[in-house]
Amino acid sequence: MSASLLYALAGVALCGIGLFGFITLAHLLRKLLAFNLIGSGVFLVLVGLAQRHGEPDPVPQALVLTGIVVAIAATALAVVLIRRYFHLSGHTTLRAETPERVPGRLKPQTRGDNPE
Amino acid sequence: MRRSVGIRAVAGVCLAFVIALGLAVLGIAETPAHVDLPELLLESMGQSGVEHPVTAVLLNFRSYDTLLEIGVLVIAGIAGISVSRTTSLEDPELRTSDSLLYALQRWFVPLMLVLAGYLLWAGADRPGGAFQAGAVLAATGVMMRLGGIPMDFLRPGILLRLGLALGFAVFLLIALASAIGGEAFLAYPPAVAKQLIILIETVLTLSIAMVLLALFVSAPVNRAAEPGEGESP
Amino acid sequence: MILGLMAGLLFTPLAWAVLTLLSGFERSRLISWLGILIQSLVSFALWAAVASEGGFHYQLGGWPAPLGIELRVDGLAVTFVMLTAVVGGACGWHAGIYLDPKKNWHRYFWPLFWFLWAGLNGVWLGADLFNLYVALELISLSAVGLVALGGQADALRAAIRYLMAALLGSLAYLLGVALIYGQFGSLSMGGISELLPAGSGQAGLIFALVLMIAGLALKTALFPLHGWLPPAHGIAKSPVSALLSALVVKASFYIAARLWLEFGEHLGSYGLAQLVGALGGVGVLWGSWLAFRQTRLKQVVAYSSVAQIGYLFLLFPLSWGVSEAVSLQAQQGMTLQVISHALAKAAMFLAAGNLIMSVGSNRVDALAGVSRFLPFSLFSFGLAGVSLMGLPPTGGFAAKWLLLQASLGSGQWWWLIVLLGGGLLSAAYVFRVYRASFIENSDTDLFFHPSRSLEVIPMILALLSLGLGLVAEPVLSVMALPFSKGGGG
Amino acid sequence: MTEWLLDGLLVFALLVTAVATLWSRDLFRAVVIFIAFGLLMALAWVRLRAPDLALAEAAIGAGLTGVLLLDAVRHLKSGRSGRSGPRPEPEAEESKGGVSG
Repeated sequence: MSASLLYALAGVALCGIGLFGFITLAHLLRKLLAFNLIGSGVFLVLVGLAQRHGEPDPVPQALVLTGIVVAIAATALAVVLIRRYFHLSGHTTLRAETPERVPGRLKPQTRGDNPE
Repeated sequence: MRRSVGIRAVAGVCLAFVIALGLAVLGIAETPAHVDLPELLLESMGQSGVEHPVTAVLLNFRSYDTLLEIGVLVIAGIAGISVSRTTSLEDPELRTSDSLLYALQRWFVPLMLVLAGYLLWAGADRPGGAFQAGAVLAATGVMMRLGGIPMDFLRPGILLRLGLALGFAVFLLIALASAIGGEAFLAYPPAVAKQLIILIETVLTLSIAMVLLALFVSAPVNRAAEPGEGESP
Repeated sequence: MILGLMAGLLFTPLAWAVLTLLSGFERSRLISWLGILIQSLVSFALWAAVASEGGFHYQLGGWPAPLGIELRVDGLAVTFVMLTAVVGGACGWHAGIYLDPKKNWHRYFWPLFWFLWAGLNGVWLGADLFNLYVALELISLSAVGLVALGGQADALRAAIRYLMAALLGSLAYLLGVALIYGQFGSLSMGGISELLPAGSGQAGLIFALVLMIAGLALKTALFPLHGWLPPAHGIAKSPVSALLSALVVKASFYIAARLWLEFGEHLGSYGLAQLVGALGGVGVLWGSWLAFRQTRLKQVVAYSSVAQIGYLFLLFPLSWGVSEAVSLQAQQGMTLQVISHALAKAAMFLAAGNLIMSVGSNRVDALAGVSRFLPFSLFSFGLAGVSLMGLPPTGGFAAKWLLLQASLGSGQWWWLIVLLGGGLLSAAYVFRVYRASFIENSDTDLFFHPSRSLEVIPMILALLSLGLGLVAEPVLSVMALPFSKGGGG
Repeated sequence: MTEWLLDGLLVFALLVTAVATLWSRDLFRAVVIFIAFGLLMALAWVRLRAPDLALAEAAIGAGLTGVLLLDAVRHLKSGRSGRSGPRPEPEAEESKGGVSG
């Protein structure tokens, strides 16, 4: 077993830890942290497994670089959405459902302003 | 009680997942890979225009990935500024009166800029490149903002949108130009490959920094900002 | 010529994303309508070229497959490119009229729309496992951005939930890609499927395939992973809902189907195929039942998507371990189902948006008495519903007929229960909406007539879905063109 | 031998920080630990002979993500929910899902 493979296995463990956290944690920022941990785990598997014979392989490294940028883009977008959501509703989890709107007719709306 | 049963079930599933994944990794590791891609890569390095293999993969061999990836970044930026209804970027709580931070900045900001420049320049033949440089640049901006330095270009107006799109647009135009030049989309003429890659990296650095900064800045929402207000470009 | 078309196809949506990002809403709308025309023409020309000359591979950057990224331009891919042009174009056209230009953030609809289109084309043509991941993320993030466009708390909750599901699904897919790269040292789908016999039976690879399909199933909202779909599709603006239901969920399904058709023979198993099919079948029945129970109009349509997506997954059992002919029938049925559902569902969402706008409420029972105003949109809604039910001569009927034949041909009669039960249940929820709208003696006299062009677009889509059954032959003949063994580009 | 020890320690530290990030009681501390995790990841990339990734991870993974999340935690904790809507959940709510402290 090579050192690279050890890191790949660490990535496997990270995926498991992250997945468990992602499912069980309710707080959205914690979910986001868990997502980032899973991501790191996947990246370690990708590079560690490909380089198991010790030689560096630039292709998975480039892929992971792309992956890191995609991950930060997703994380940053999620943070914006979560903050905005908190600002409007005061919630930090997805659990609390808002009550169904009171039945009844609203006034006909102007175009594009559908009450959805 | 039901909750803890549920958590135990999830824990069991995750454990099974880890074991299966671990066995898969070990099983795959037993045999060598069928295709020796690094070998292929080395053979083509000469025509890539750069000396650093990771940069060659990112900006030449698999440049389409990178183009779309910058697209993903721009999307995140657009989506970020579309939900933020901030008219004013002055977050009063961010205006720190911390003189230490302020003093630190006077040294820190130029240092970071130099670092970003170095990383960008190094990318062609050494580790480094647009992404790292862009991130450092963005971090500098974050520092400046935390230090209370107003950055008016980040107001959601045309300037911000230009900044978001610039790197992507240049990359795209080069891609199109190489397609019109007879070759396929993104196939740079080998003679100018290096110059084109450096050009792309430079504009990408700026755009990456811009997107990351925009996302950081559009995240805060202050009391004055209510939906329906929109921004005034 | 054909190379120019490819460049145009790749360039236009991305360039239009930039152009519309730089302009305000009204100018973006004009630019986008022009772009829709251009992109539709390019898509049609490419479709026609492939239909006459056969498929080919397109090397991006001029680098051949294992090192560079190759696009696979075959019959199935161009069929979907064409579908995207029709449905995406219609939704874009509709959105330009439907969205209120006075709301400043609506201008961001356009760049997100164009990025979404680019991502979709990237998926249809993609033949590189990692490139498909990036294209998927392009789609997911722009779709999430579109859902969040309203900026209200409910929309944000739906968007966050959607984002979380989409991200988890992508990571599962990427993990599978990591394992496959570890084994083969290549990311090209065609190259890997040639190498597969050597590595078949490998437990690690089977696990990789399961991971990828599971991740993609989450993104496609296969039962029981469908929880995120109804809130997101129900709360988005109607043109956005139409795009999401008609095209976006198909993208992840399409990758799963391609993986299955390429790798399934060596890495799949009877049990896995039956499991996926069974989940799809339960999804059909459960989704239809929930659609029947919804009180809000767009939720009915959203749950109906959960059901219709279920049919697609019948491809898995019907193409594994069966004769070539049966497998081809299943593939054709799947393709027709994708097309007819895309057309019908887009029509339905756009029509539902018009109806909601007209009566000022999103509840089904608020439609009482609406039929008195003879709204055009109600008619479109019904026509689309006929296709979802699978009555002849619609595209839905042709699709289900092919799936039915494939079920019988392979002796898997149990899928008949799904096909028949799903049809009956979808009839139930469509008629429920209709019944509500025909209730007489309601005191309603408020009815806002949407502009004619808003009503025409869903009608055209519904008619296309209706007529698809009649032109199924030529459509399918293009789809069945060489799968990945076309000549060099 | 020392190399193995180093790798083993690094992997161990990665896993410990990962667990600590998700289940530390305080969200602010969780993010700080996450930044530490990012820095350890950068070290791991160095050991995997991927200097590009080490740089990117340090700058993006640890640096920017960290700042972004720290800022978000600050915002969520200050409870500035510009409306008279429901108050933010207390801290107990947020860690309810965890199995350990």
